Amino acid sequence: MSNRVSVQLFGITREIVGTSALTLDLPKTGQVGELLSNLKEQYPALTGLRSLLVAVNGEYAELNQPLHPNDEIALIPPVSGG
Amino acid sequence: MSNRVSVQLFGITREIVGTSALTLDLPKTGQVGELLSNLKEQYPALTGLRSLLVAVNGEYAELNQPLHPNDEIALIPPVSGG
Amino acid sequence: MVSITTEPIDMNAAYQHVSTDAAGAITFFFGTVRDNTQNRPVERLEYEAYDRMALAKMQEIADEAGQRWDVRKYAIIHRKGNLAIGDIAVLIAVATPHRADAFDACRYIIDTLKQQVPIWKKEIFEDGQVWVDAHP
Amino acid sequence: MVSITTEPIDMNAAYQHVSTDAAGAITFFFGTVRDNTQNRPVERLEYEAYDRMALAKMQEIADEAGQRWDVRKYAIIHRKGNLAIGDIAVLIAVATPHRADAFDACRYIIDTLKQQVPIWKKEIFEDGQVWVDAHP
Repeated sequence: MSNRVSVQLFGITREIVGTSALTLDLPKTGQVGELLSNLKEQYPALTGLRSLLVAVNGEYAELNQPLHPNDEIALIPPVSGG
Repeated sequence: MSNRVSVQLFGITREIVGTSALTLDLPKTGQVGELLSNLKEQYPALTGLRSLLVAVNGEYAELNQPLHPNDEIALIPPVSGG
Repeated sequence: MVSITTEPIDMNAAYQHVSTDAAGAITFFFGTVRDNTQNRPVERLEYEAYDRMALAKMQEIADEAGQRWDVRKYAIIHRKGNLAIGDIAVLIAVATPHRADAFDACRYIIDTLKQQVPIWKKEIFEDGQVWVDAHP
Repeated sequence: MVSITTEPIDMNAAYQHVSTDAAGAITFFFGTVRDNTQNRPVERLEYEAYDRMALAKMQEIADEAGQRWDVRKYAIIHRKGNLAIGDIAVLIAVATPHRADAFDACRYIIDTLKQQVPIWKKEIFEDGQVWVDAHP
């Protein structure tokens, strides 16, 4: 069974990371917060954003939310629609 | 020199009076209030309206405003545009 | 631009009129003919206007809105005559740089128009007709 | 109806969609591409959306508006891709029996959309570009 998850990237996070999707190992805790910390470590420019949320299966997620291999994960930088 | 004024009628006042314009003698005081009182006496149904204002030359007029023969006078029953 | 017309109101022409590169927000308010009033079925409406004064009051209201908010372009168009269910009786269009002004100005204009502009509406029911708000 | 499109937004189709005999009031809010941001000239905008989540959030917002106000019909249409000055980026249309609800619901929808819906806008200037509000 795969322990990898796919993370979709949009807007400035897509430009910072340089791709519109990443495939990552699930973090040890299996939680959103650790995934986000790992990404910020790997791409320090992410820490300069005004906010950076994580969506799991189309809903804004808490940092302690557990992740599962088939989850649809996305980084959500500050939105600016309208 | 004429002492008569023309009064335009709209909506329910037009229907009460039965015409879209009246020609009247200027009242003795020459003021809006007396013109209005005379009309209410002659057409008692006007007293049943929620409000009845007088416009002189396109502006809402006070009751003590003096009238002049060439003034454009109109009765303004409660408005309901929009 | 303020106008009173017997023709159907053209929202595309209104949009063209208010559209400007300086606007980030445009609000439209359409007053439309509803099929009932307090649950009594309405067949149609008749609107009558004291045109000269109505246009002057509409212009005054637009000018006042322009004093209070950053209105770059506007259109206030009122129809008169016989209107059917679904017809547009009035269109208020306001263009501003930012959206709060567009909402506030548009709402001020329609609220004030309904209070001050000499236009009258008669509701025609199956079994009668009434000048709206005429009596207490 | 909620939608995200790369095509120009058709206000006539939106009006047809929300028009209903039960409505006495229809509000439109157009978010349009302004030619400047804080007085810096803008050349064009690029919008990007996380479509799946954006549509779900738009629907949530519409449903919430329907809980709070007497909304009979609505349309929330957001465009994405390259937009030129003057283009319509978003159209919110709301039909209600009475006008206060139409204004309140329309404003709630656009205010909440701007806070919650995962859509991003990049401003392209003559000498650079910036993702709007991305940085403190």
